[in-house]
Amino acid sequence: MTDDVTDPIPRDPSPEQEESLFEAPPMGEQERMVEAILFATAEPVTVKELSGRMPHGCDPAEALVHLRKRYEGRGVALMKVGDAYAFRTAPDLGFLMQKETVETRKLSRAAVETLAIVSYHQPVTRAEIEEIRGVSVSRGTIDQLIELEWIRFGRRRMTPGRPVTFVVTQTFLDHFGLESARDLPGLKELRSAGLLESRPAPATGEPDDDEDDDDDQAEMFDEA
Amino acid sequence: MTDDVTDPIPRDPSPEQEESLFEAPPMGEQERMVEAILFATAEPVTVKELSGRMPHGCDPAEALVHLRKRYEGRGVALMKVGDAYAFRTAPDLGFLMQKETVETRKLSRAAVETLAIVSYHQPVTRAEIEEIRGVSVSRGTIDQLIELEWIRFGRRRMTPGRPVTFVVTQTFLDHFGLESARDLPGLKELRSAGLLESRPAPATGEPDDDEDDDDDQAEMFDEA
Amino acid sequence: MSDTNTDPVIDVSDRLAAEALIVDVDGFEGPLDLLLSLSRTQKVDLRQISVLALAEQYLSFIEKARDLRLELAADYLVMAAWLAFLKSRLLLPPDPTEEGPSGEELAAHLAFQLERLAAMRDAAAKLMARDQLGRDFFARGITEDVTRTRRVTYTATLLDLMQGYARIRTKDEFRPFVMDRESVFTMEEALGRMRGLIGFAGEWTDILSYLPDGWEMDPAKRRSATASTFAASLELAKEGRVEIRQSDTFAPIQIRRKSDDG
Repeated sequence: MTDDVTDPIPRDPSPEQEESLFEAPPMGEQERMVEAILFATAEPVTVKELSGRMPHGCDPAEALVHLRKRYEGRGVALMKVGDAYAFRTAPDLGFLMQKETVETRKLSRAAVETLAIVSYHQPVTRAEIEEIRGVSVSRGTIDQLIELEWIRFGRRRMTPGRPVTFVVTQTFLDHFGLESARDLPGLKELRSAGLLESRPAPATGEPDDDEDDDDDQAEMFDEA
Repeated sequence: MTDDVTDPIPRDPSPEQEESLFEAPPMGEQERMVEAILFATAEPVTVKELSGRMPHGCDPAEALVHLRKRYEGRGVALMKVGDAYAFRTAPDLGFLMQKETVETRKLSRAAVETLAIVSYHQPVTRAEIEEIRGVSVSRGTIDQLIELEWIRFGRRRMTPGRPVTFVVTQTFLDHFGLESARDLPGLKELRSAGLLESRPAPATGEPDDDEDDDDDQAEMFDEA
Repeated sequence: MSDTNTDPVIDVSDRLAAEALIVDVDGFEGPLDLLLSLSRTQKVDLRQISVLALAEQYLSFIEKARDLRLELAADYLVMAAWLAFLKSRLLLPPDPTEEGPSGEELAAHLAFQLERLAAMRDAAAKLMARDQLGRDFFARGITEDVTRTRRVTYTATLLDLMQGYARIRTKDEFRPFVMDRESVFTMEEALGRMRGLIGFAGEWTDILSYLPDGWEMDPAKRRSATASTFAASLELAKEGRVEIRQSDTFAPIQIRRKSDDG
């Protein structure tokens, strides 16, 4: 027993040495692999998916760092979208792509505002959206945003009636070139101005969801 | 050796340059443009198309040369497809575009029975298999067993129509741990092992498999 | 003269105002939207807005709409009533005995709502002004699908194999007929064939004409088919479905359908 421990010359291969039989490819190779995988698809790919497709022992997260640097200033850029990555053409070259431009259905003012409210206030209930806009939200507006895969159902609010909430999706982030919802323009300013709060109306005495809201927003945005 | 960029002596403007109102973007920019166009276009792009989409005075052919060099040894390569260009996955990384999941399934009853008949009666024609099973044998079943490399085509039977016969393979023997198909227990043994109901075989004049089979199998295995 | 001249002028301006109002009311998304729009006329930061002035603007707007007999949605009227109440609270000195929030609190909340709505409008505009996928930046055009090859390996054990064989062989033992020769036409088959054909045989027909195609030439096949067809004829005669006759020894055997009334 003690011999084994104190023996200065390791005779048997250690578990690590055995594992190294299947050594991961060099980082340069891993970078190439990530590059190939991301080039092959139009959808953002998560680190987990990359791991699953690359040989055992690869570290796609590190390869992504190298790759991102490599594409800095190029005609295509490596973008982070939520917890996934995708190559996208550099925005300053959009003028070359008239042929590729997809005519998107023009969103109504109601839809654009609802989308903004969901993205800045998420998770947000329909009642809260209506309270902010001061009008009822038509079913079609929500449907359209869900169909575009820009918003989806979030967790139910733990308040009476357990209302559903809405949150934005990875597709939304991808579409607007956002790494995360925290990168929404002017988010910090709006927060510090208290404009993302859902204050109760003083007269009504209606039970409002504000406390929950604050919790959710804290969860969502305070992590960073 | 001086190159164009560091050349201290300004060269005379060519007639083309004088003509064009707007100077062509620097080659680095042109390379970015070609990169973005090739990345985003849904099919390979010709030099002519590139010219048409890039600002006046650009030289996409030269940009392509630079770009091709830049992508040498990368995870994607700039390939010429006919007289057009496109990015493609580096040939050595094609394996990343495949995801193999192995699923083990139990062989269907039809396949097991067909296999059993081939192993006990080889070489056997399809018509004979059908005769023994009492139902027709689907092409899929035979194909599956051939694909599994458990049966293969034997010699054609020297009877009218010269039907093909099927025999079992070495892979089959290995899989089932048999030295030869002759090691398979006969009907009597199956019966005594409780695998058959102990009912006397009807006097249909059916030859006991052993003798007949021996002949055929001799034919089959003595070759090896 | 002057009277008659001035009246139509007022009428015209009123009508124009009314038309503008119709358009405006239609263009607003509810009272809050209208309030926000009215607040812009104060040309101050929304934080320094005079809610009292705003309430008065709104109420006069609603009054005008009523004078012009415009149909106003209920929520515009609810807001008008609420703003009238707010106005009175803001104008009257606070009554300490009165319960509920003060006019200032109510005004502050309204101001907050307006500011929040304005902020969201602004945010929406900024969002839509961002570079967008498929408009300003683009995804990969030529995509390569990941081919999901699902390799299925099949397994069977020796026991499966033997049991499978045993199953077939056991089944054989219960089968009354085994088609174990290529040139055997079973009575079952003959019966099946004749049952299908006999309906048409109103006239006496040689049973040999019932032999299946391709069985007439090869002697072994012909023998088997003849025997089974004959046996099947007897079976059908026994069932009372055909009549059968032979004029002489070795003469052709003929059958015909037994007529229903016969």
